[in-house]
Amino acid sequence: MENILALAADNLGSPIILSFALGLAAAFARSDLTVPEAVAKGLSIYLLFAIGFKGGAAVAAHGLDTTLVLALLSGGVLSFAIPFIAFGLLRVMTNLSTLDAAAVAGHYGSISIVTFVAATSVLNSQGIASEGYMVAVAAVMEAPAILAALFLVSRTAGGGDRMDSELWREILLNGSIVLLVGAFAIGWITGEEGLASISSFIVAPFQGVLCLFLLDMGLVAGRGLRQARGVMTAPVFAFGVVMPLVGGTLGLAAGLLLGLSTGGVVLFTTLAASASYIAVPAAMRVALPEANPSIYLTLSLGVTFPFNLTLGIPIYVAVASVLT
Amino acid sequence: MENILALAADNLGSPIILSFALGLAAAFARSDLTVPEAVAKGLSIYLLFAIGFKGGAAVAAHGLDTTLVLALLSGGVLSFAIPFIAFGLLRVMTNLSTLDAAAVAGHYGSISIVTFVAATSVLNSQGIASEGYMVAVAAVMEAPAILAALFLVSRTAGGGDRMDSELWREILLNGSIVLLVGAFAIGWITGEEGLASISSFIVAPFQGVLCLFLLDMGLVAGRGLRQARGVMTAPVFAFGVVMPLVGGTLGLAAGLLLGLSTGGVVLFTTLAASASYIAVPAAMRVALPEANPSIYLTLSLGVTFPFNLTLGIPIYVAVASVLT
Amino acid sequence: MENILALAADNLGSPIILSFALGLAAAFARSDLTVPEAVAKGLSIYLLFAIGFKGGAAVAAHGLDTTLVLALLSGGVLSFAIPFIAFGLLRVMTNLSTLDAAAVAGHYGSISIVTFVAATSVLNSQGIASEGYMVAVAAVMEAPAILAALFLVSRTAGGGDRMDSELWREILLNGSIVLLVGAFAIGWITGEEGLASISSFIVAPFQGVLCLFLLDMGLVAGRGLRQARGVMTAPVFAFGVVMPLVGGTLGLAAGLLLGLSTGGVVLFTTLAASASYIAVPAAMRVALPEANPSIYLTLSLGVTFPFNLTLGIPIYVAVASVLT
Amino acid sequence: METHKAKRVAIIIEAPMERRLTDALTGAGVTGFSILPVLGGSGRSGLWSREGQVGRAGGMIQVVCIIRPDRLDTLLDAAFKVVERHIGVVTVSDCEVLRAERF
Amino acid sequence: METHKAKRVAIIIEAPMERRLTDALTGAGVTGFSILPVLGGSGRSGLWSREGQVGRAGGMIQVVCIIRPDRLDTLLDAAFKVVERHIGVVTVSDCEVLRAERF
Amino acid sequence: METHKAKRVAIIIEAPMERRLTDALTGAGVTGFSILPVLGGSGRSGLWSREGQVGRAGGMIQVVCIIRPDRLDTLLDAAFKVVERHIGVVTVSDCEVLRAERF
Ligand SMILES: Nc1ncnc2c1ncn2[C@@H]1O[C@H](COP(=O)(O)O)[C@@H](O)[C@H]1O
Ligand SMILES: Nc1ncnc2c1ncn2[C@@H]1O[C@H](COP(=O)(O)O)[C@@H](O)[C@H]1O
Ligand SMILES: Nc1ncnc2c1ncn2[C@@H]1O[C@H](COP(=O)(O)O)[C@@H](O)[C@H]1O
Ligand code: NA
Ligand code: NA
Ligand code: NA
Repeated sequence: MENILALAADNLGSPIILSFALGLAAAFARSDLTVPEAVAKGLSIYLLFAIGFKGGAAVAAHGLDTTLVLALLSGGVLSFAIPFIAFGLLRVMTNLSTLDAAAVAGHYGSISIVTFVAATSVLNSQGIASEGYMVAVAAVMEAPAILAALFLVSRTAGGGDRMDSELWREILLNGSIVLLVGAFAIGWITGEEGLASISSFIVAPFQGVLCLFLLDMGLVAGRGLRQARGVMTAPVFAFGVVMPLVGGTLGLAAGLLLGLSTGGVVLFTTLAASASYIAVPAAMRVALPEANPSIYLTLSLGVTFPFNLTLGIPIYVAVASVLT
Repeated sequence: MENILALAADNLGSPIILSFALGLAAAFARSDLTVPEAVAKGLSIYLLFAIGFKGGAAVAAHGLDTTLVLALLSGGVLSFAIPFIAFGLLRVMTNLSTLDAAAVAGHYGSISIVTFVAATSVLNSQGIASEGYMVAVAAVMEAPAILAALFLVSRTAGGGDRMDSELWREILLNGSIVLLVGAFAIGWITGEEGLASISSFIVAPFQGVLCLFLLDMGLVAGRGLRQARGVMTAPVFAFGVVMPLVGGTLGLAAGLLLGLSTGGVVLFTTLAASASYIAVPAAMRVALPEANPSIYLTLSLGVTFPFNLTLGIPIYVAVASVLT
Repeated sequence: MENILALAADNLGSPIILSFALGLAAAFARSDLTVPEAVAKGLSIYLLFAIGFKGGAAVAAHGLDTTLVLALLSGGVLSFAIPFIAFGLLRVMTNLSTLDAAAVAGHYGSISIVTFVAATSVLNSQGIASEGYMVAVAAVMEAPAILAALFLVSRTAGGGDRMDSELWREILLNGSIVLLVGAFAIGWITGEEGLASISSFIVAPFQGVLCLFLLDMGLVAGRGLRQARGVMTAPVFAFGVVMPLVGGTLGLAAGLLLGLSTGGVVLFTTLAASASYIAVPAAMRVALPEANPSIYLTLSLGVTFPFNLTLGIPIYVAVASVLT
Repeated sequence: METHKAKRVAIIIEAPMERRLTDALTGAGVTGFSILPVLGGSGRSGLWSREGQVGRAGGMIQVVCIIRPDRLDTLLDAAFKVVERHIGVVTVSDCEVLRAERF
Repeated sequence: METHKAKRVAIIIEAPMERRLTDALTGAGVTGFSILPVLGGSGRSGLWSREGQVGRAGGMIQVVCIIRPDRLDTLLDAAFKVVERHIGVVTVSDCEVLRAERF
Repeated sequence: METHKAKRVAIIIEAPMERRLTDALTGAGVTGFSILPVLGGSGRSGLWSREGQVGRAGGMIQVVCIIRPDRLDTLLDAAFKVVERHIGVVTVSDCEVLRAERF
């Protein structure tokens, strides 16, 4: 417990979290501070490229774990299974419509890559190692949740033609997945030599870039929260804090069963606990346009993301440290 | 005197100033070289974040001066007082209308953060230390001048309803101030440890980023000068060179009275000598739309900014070195 | 021959080339991965500034070669001469109209600065030195080819009024040339001291930035190739591979005659072998709007650029190493 | 200067639907369209702004299509199928064009 | 396809006035609007271009508002109060909309 | 609110031609225009998108010009000279303006 508090305090006082808090505060105060869309997208391209590349280079350096395939499989299964649990919880805890509940549920099966990045940066600062291929697990977990959400809708709300092959292609080949997996492959192929040649670009300034990116995330999350005051009832809000703990527990269990390293377990927990706010919302606007975007965007970006960033990750680190 | 010349020569031959000159030259030659707006804004977010953070970290490292509060107060007073002097000078030197004169005057009470950044970078290269909290003084000096300008107008040109609470909020919470002060706070809280974790982002590449930013400033200033040939009469032009020396003298006096370090006096002088071209123009477009933006933008960005950058700062450094 | 293969293999496995391949693959798979236009332009401003500055600093460090003027002259002559050869080849090999052939020919006389940058980065990794002023040669080679193309048209397709003084100004003062030459001058003036002050911005992260830029180039080239399937007949395609070898041979000869260093010969060869896809297309849209942009853009960006990047440069390095 | 009557159809729609809409337009025989950015807006589903977005999901774009008047109905039918369940605005106005042979 | 008469009001105004204008529109009962970027332009106050700006002060944006014809006057009155002392252009044109229930 | 009849001319043209067009318009006595970005589009010369460009050559922009009806012909003649050999679209529509003294 002390451990958790110390870690949480440490985490809360890091430039990364404080930058996020600054963004939140600026948005609540209705400052006109904004990060241009193109710059935000540039930063996220940088982060995806760097995190993918470093994961691949780590795999090249430490060799392939025999559990890699099992980890990928478990990731896919978790991503598909979690929405069903989330959907059940939402129907019990809140009075969201079936459609809205299914859309929200889909977000929680999928993952937030920035939460993943923040977790790796906490691991780094604590000197805890992790499996490089967790990046690939993250990529695998992006999409199955969307399928689960559409399945939930077709079962309960009728209409099974919401998914076409075009949408499949869009989901599986969305920019983030392609960049993450591609950079992972490049890192793997070029290995330590490749990493050395570009490390003053993707390693040294990484933490600083993450600060600016989280400043922007804070701005976006804060504006979302301010505008969504109407739809965010207390039970819905509560779901955004409870669900990451539920999902995280499943991820923790999976990580332990797979025999991952402490860092690997933390990352698996974090992935399962995090909720998507890029890939899934876009898919939902195409396939479930009737679902209210304010609800799912605010929940995943305005509630669960900050929760994981501030309290969740330290908890996951502390628990995993005890259990591995 | 020799000292000044040597410093000025050194300064004029630095990559930063030459980048600015390149931008100016490209604009005069009507090259289509442009820095996209989003990139320019991204660079300025970087500069504000870095300068604020480093200021805060310096305060954390060297402790709080007892003069901090007095410096903040003097900054506020100077920012409010300078427009009255500028207004008087303008009425004597030029034949600008009351409205235009008041609008211009407001710009000179406020500050240019890039001029401030350029001064810190000259101080660094000369190994002259300064108080970290001067960043906070800069933030305090942004807004009072706007109030002074509106007061000048309401007194002389009638109509006191130009300022509403909404505009106040916009001015005090404008993005630059929030980011600068917020980064300052983050730097202060996280201290040297925080700085170490992101210094390869905000310290190492700083000078280089400043070059690109000044390249863009040169382009913008040059285009402004080219388009404003009509309105820029000789006396108006002269004001743009005389006023920074007048304002700078006041800043110098204040810095000396406060007993700041040599670097601190230089920065105070620079702040008082510089003129705003971001916060104040935006406020003026809302509150004094009848004032001609070509005049105040060209004066502050096209005349005073280059003057301070090339000759002003070396003068301020030389004078402060002699007097402290 | 072994040498070439080893170099080619090395080159093909570098993060830079793999990033380009990732972009190509993403575009072929119709992923929605894109680099925002503003970010791409920001990256190219960075690359031009860095490469120009480093070239100038190298000249300051190693002194001026007596062959500088001859190299500049030869560059200009080659740039003007190559389009005539390209035009002849096109008339023989393909059935493009006179207009399209002239437009394409113009691109091959001019140069691709990113190919040049990629070649310098291969030279660096092989520890091969080159003349810093080759950057200036690159700048000189941008424009004469456009004149040659318009001459070819006016001779064969009538209408000599396609070129006005305004277009001349636009071509000679286009952003890339101004930035490249300007940064070269700044690097020259500020020398090693200037380079030291910003090297953690323009040297250390250079390779990494180049990766992201080539990722974007891959995306653009891939999308172009996909859309241009119709116009790209086999002979046209073949021209895109044969022409760089022809042009490169001329560049090689010139470099050898001038007595350049091995690296200098490689760069001269690369410049002559590369085709423009920024300056010349823009000029062609103004002066030869009837020529089909899909043909020349796809050829230079979709065929010749990847060819040089992957196979061309290693070949040029190997041949130049043998012959110098 | 001789001008010809035409219709200008402007459709504001969510960015993820862009390709579906333009495919439908092309399918309905439309020979050209332009896509314009939208920075932000407000409607029944609340305020939004492009700078407050992490992903593409929340943004909107505008598709503008100049067509011969007799093609209007085919176009609107095709567009409506895509827009139907989605938020967005479809407007039609009269205009004149130069170089009518292009449409 | 059934369409309904509507008015399209387009207001080009300086960026710092954006919120004041949209607040005024909302106050006048407008149910929706879209904000479009403007890259540059020229008028009585000279040429300007978005890429030649350090701050937001110099840029302009375009607010487009589709409304029912009977609401036009209320809207114009509200808009005029904001635009009055400022530079900028207000145009109104006729158009037709699908899904009139949305306006 | 009193409005006045005007014409709205919108010209979509390649970005490298922007200055030539606006110079021609200014030469024809036009007192103001605005330049709007175009993100992408499709026409006889195929699909294009701003994000898939390395240089400026491939992109297009839209020049919008509000003028008094009696100036239309002069403007169209001037614009046509620039647009003639180039790809692009020219449309004219009726509109009403506030503050007619500005045009
Ligand atoms: N009356 C309108 N005029 C202009 N744009 C509108 C209007 N109504 C809606 N929009 C645009 O369409 C988007 C979605 O509208 P809605 O479906 O009403 O939420 C808004 O965010 C606006 O960008
Ligand atoms: N006649 C016009 N047509 C289109 N846009 C205009 C027109 N006049 C002015 N504008 C736009 O409004 C801005 C301010 O105009 P002005 O108030 O005349 O300086 C210009 O920079 C243009 O972007
Ligand atoms: N019918 C149309 N409606 C709207 N925009 C068009 C139309 N036709 C062409 N365009 C625009 O003009 C560009 C060039 O058209 P084109 O000359 O037909 O290739 C296209 O890429 C579109 O952006
Ligand atoms: Na999850
Ligand atoms: Na000042
Ligand atoms: Na060439």
